[in-house]
Amino acid sequence: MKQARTRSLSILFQLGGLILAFGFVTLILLSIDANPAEAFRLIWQGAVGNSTRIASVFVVWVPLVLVTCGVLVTFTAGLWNIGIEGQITLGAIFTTGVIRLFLDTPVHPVLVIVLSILAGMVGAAIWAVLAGLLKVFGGVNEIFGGLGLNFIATALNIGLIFGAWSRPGVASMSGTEPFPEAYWLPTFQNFRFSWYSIALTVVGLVVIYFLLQGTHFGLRLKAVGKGIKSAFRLGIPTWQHMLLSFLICGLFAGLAGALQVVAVYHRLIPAISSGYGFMGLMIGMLINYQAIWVAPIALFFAALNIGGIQLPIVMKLDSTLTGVLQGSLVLFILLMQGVKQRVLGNK
Amino acid sequence: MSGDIILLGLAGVIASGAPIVLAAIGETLTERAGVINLSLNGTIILSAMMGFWVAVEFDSLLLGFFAGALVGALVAAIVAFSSITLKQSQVAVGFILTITCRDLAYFLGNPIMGRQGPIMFSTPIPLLRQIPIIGPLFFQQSLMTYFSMILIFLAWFWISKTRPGLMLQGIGEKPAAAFVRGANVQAMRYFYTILGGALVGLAGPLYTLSVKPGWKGTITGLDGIGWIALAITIFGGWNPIRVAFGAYLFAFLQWLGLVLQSSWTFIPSQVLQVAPFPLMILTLLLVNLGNTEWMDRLLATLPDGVRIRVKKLIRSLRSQPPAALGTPFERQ
Amino acid sequence: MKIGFNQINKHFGEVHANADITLDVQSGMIFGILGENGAGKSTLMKILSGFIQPDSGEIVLDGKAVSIETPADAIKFGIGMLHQDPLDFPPMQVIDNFIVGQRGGLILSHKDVIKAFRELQSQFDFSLDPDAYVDTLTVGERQQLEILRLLWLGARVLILDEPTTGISIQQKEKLFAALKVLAGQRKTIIFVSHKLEDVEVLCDQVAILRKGYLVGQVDAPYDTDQLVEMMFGKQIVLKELESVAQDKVVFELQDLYIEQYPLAIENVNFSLRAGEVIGLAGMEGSGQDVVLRACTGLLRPVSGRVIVNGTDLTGKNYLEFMQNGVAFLPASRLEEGLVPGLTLAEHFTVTTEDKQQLFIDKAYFRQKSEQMIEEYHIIGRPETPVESLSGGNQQRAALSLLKDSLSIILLEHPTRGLDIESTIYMWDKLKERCKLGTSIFFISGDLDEILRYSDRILVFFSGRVSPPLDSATVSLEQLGQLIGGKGWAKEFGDEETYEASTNP
Amino acid sequence: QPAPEPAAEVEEPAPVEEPEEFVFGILMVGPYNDRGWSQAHYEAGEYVVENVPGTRMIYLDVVNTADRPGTTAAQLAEELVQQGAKLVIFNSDDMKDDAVEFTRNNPDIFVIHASGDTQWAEGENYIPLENMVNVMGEMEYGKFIAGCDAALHTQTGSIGYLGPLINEETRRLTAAAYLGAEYCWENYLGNDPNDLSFRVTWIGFWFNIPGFTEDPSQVAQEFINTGVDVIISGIDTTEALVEARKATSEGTPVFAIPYDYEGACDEAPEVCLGVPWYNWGPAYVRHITAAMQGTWESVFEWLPPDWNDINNRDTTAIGYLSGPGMSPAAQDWLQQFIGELAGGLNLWTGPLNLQDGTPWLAEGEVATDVEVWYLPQLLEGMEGRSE
Ligand SMILES: Nc1ncnc2c1ncn2[C@@H]1O[C@H](COP(=O)(O)OP(=O)(O)OP(=O)(O)O)[C@@H](O)[C@H]1O
Ligand SMILES: Nc1ncnc2c1ncn2[C@@H]1O[C@H](COP(=O)(O)OP(=O)(O)OP(=O)(O)O)[C@@H](O)[C@H]1O
Ligand SMILES: [Mg+2]
Ligand SMILES: [Mg+2]
Repeated sequence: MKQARTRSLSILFQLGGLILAFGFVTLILLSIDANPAEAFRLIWQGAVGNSTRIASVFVVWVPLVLVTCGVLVTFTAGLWNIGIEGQITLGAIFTTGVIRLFLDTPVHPVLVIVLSILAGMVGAAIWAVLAGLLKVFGGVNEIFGGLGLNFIATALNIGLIFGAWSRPGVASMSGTEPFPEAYWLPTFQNFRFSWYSIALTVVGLVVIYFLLQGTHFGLRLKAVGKGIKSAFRLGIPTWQHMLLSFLICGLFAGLAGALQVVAVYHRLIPAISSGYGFMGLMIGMLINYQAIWVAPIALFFAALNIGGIQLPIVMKLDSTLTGVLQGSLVLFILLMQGVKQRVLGNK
Repeated sequence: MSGDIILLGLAGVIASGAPIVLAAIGETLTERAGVINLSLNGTIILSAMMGFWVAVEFDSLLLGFFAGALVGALVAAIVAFSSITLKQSQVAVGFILTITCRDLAYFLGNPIMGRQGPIMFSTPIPLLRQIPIIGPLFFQQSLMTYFSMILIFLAWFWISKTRPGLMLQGIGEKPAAAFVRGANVQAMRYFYTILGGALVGLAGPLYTLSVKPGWKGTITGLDGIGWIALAITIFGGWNPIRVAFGAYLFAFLQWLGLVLQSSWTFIPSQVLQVAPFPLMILTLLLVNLGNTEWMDRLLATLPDGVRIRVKKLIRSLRSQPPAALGTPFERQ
Repeated sequence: MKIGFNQINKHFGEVHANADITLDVQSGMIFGILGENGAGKSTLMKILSGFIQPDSGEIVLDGKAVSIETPADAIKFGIGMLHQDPLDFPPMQVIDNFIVGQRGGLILSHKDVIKAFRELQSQFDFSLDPDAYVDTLTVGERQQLEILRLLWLGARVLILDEPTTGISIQQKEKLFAALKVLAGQRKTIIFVSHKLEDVEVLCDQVAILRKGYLVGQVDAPYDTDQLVEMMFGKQIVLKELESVAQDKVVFELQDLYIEQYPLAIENVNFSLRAGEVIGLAGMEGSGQDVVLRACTGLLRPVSGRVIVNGTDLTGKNYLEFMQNGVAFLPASRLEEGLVPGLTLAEHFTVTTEDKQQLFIDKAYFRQKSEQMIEEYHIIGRPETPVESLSGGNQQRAALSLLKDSLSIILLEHPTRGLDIESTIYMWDKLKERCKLGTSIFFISGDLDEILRYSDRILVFFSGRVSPPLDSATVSLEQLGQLIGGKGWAKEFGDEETYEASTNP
Repeated sequence: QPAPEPAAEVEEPAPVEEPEEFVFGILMVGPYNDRGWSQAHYEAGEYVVENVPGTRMIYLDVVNTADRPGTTAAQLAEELVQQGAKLVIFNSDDMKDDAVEFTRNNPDIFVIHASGDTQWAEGENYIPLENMVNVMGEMEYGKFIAGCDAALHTQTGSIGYLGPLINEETRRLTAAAYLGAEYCWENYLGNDPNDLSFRVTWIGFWFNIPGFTEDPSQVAQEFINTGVDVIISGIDTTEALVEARKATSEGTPVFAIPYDYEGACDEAPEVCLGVPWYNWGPAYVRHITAAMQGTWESVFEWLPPDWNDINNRDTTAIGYLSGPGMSPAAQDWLQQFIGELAGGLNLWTGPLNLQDGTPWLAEGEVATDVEVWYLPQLLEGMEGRSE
């Protein structure tokens, strides 16, 4: 009984957060006398208006889900893997590197794609584990280690695009020379998304769900996250688990980065991580670290991203509005959680 | 390069380091009180936009800076409320705000892009400016730069040499102990979080009204500054003097990068630009060596005399964060 | 100052920590508050000192009802409290700790304060170095610092919550002397403890709490049995314990040399027999915890060897020690023992070896944890998060998590904060294991416990370790002397002095 | 092909559209109001609407993967088509791949790729596409003039060029500024070419990204500290102008020459010598009208100024607007220089060596468009990196 009551209450509070967020954005729109209803409808239309748009939404959904899955693992281990952006980037770099390596060789493109994706995952994992090592053996807080590594990764990326891997003559923001179509992950008809990416993502989702819910490893991670000293005293090899969580997160980030290259851009671009890493962290917080919610919420965020494109075209509004909406959503939901705990008095 | 050119360059370093000093010192005060405000990056961009906007609208630098400080204080107030009162994770809230504020700035700032705004020029100090070396270096700056320099010593003095400063250290160290000594921990935390936020908020307008005047939306070139300031706070080990050193070091490396660009063609210019970050990581490593267990193992292999000395050295390097950093306080 | 508690009530969720307590304390006396764990002593004192607010009831000072919202108010009324676990700032200097919270000018001027500090502490012949950092002080010294600080703030009422835990005999004597001096100055002292002997020697009058209720008030001189009966509601009989030590050596330390700032512990030689119980005596920070941790692989010795069941585990890490049948129960349960946020069932899932396939067999572990809860009388359910267990039950849970076949169990303050019943239960369980050949190595601040339960005793004093003493042949007094650094020469015939033994 | 169904009809604004309305869309790499490159295109679009009846403009700005994560220019072009665009303008060389991809996938849509070179038969990136046109203003002339203007105003004899990232386009424009400066310094002021210092500092990108690029403000300051008193800007943002304004009002007279957009001087008129600006309007009008009347043909255009009046908004492709900072004396010299250029003066004439001293053009040899477009290095006499 009591539980049922608290559950319905907490749903109520989350609704409250939702309303507040939309209210906040509405206020902003009114303050610059734009029509909120119109704006929200446009975003909706822009996301689901037609098949192409829906396809684009899934193009964003794929990396978002992968990254979120990754950060859930580190969150469970009590780690704030803010270095995720850099890890995505490294994934993309390794993938590109491998493809470039085999570009003019007889090796079959399909094999090259597979290799490159694996390489991407490895590369990102290395970068993630680096942050882990700094944390575990250097006592460098993962937030700041990761932050530094993000900047280094981006610098490396830009350095390659404008330097070693630049196009003949024109180093340009458009990235490296696109790969021949043979090296693209085949897309569905003339849409931009590939069933292969979707499949990989779904697999990832399932793996993470069961890893965190049902396995001994997942539980040990949780123990490490909740109380590292005690976990160690109880016989859990804690630093190994922390590194493992970084490694797993890295693999997912790497996959995301790799797919950005082989399935979306078909080349390395300066902003290859597209801020998905940070967005993944946000989603992780929004869903309160429950794997079951990753897919829908990621879909919602992706929809906002794509739908937001209509704002400037039709209403001459900056698309960053959707970012504001996403952010205030997470913020208000979090705040309402706090309010709930105050009201119900349960910690 | 002749001496006075280098001097001019270094004076420029001090000027372009000023906003980072403001932000990092502000964050230092906040964290000394045991609160992490991770929203710096967003706060700076938003306050930069708002500050510029207000300054343009009312053609008043003063109002511009005031608006910036206000924005910073407001964002910090949200962090304070959600972490101190609602007991939510400070890191989480700060992170959300850092993203949201940035987008908000770009959204709201769209109409004022490229407007010409007032600029805070340098106001040399009559006599002091003549002093060789010191003069051109420190006394031909803008008012805000002077303020930033004074702030360093104010903050250091406040934290380590005054009664409230001592209590501040206590609040960040062990809130309960501060509480039984009569401190109103929550109120103090609110105060220092908001004060720190206001200082961070000053950094924004300092960019758009002086250091790199004008608002250009996403290409204003401020995205990332906040993270850098945050990194420098850690780099400085929560100690204003060291924090300031970190800020100037960063600006100096940037300057070095462009000075050496043509001469040192063998290193890509990005290297020096990104140098502060590996540097920060190294510093963090250094100050944490003392706390690591493999270090003890390594030391155990050394001969006694050496070992004692090395241990002493490492302990002197070590800088511990305020023990209660990031943890809420509640009286039962 | 005359203090009156008037119908004080305080609830913590279900727990009724203080049930309308009405009590008067005359000024200029040393007033004892006695009670088992969880009786509500600290709560009542925290209310008086403004640290927590009562649900109902009022405090009356010199006949006037006052409201004490915060410790700041309490200080204004001249009430100062020395908390059970010292509330000070370890990384700061003594003098800074002394200053924080004092009124005065904006800018710190250490010089005169230091002078005043020296004068003040000379009154009680304390000898604290104002420039020392607090984390290098012993618990006793930290108490002295707190007392000085409170007096300096003008406290006329001094509350001490279990001040005798973990301090040396000498320090205790000093403390009691100081308290008597203060009482002489018409100050009111409230002395909280569950150690009868302390109360008996010190207090003019005692109030006894049990389960939140005030059960009575007694004047000196006291009848011990009566006090015990009032505390626990019944007589406690301690049954005789016999040693079950065998001859087989299961554990050896050879010329161990450990460094742990500021201590350096040299040539520790020692061997432990199966089923034997060894107590490590000494005041906190004398090195016993260091040695204990070295025995678990949590701390690497600089030189020497640690041998478990014949296998040399020197330099191996904690987990390998565990695999070799070494178990460790740390003092701070929720920081180092149990994982807050995990349920009992989850604890058993994490700790048991069997059923280690990929996916968790939830039913199995639930059933297992129910059985354990049963066996160890843990008041809780498989799905209860450990942090919501009471202290005693947390300790039981920690104990129940230990593997069955162990060669050594190392314990830090196994019964700290446990009342006599829980203590007796703990030791029964441990002794059962001893019978099965497990040997025990434990630290305790409570000398009675050491003498009562150990076969042999190691005494520690600022990094020096005595040869093993046979607990049958040492008296409480001797032991007290030794942990205070006295009589080492006499006992062990070496001329080493305190200074010589302390390490740079 | 998904038709522009419900989306369109709801998203079309109220006024009933006359049937023959021709909608064209512009994709801009930067903000439409950046007072630089993108705004020049935006205003060209407005110019078209004014001058070609029955046209309507829709646009999308900050089209780059950093600001629109997960999108590509091609995809965004599709969005414009969904809104009814029959012709799409890509305004950045960075959109090359997407422009081509989009043009391929939408044979029924006309595409103008500004600053692209894929329709240039002689070019290195030639990809013939029926429905695509490349247009580019021959900004080299603008930079000649800018360089000349700088040379005419420098007191210290040292000019600073604030460069973006290093590539063929930026190299050749920088070189052009240098040639212009050299010419006027030598022939009008009669100075010794060795007394003119021309320094290039690249920030590494089109604008400042903390932690990755040099800070343009710092670069400008460094120029000023080291005696430069005229800064030519090659980047998207106006740091040069602003720093010049600062320095001047602090007692060190410094001038700057911004880039791209006719209004660029507004940010600090008093120190602005002038601005080489793009005027895309006329070209857009021509091609859009052609598209409407069915006379469209795929071409590559590299358009010189209208020498009769290089600032005529209806005719010229690029211009040079003098700023308030320009001195009267220099005004005359500059007119003469423009006259000479109009008269056929070509500064891409030998003898010219590349920066490392290797001969590029022999005595009297004139560079072909291809040679200029793909200039491999800076020229001898210029300080700064070529790679
Ligand atoms: N008189 C001085 N002038 C300039 N710098 C000083 C002076 N005294 C100390 N410093 C520097 O100022 C910094 C802060 O000094 P201090 O150690 O008092 O700070 P603190 O807050 O006490 O730090 P901590 O608590 O870690 O000791 C140190 O880096 C020190 O080197
Ligand atoms: N902050 C708190 N939250 C919840 N329960 C509490 C809290 N503080 C005390 N309690 C409960 O109130 C009761 C009285 O606690 P209190 O600390 O006063 O006992 P005590 O007499 O001091 O015991 P001990 O001798 O162990 O110190 C205990 O059951 C304890 O669990
Ligand atoms: Mg100090
Ligand atoms: Mg107590």
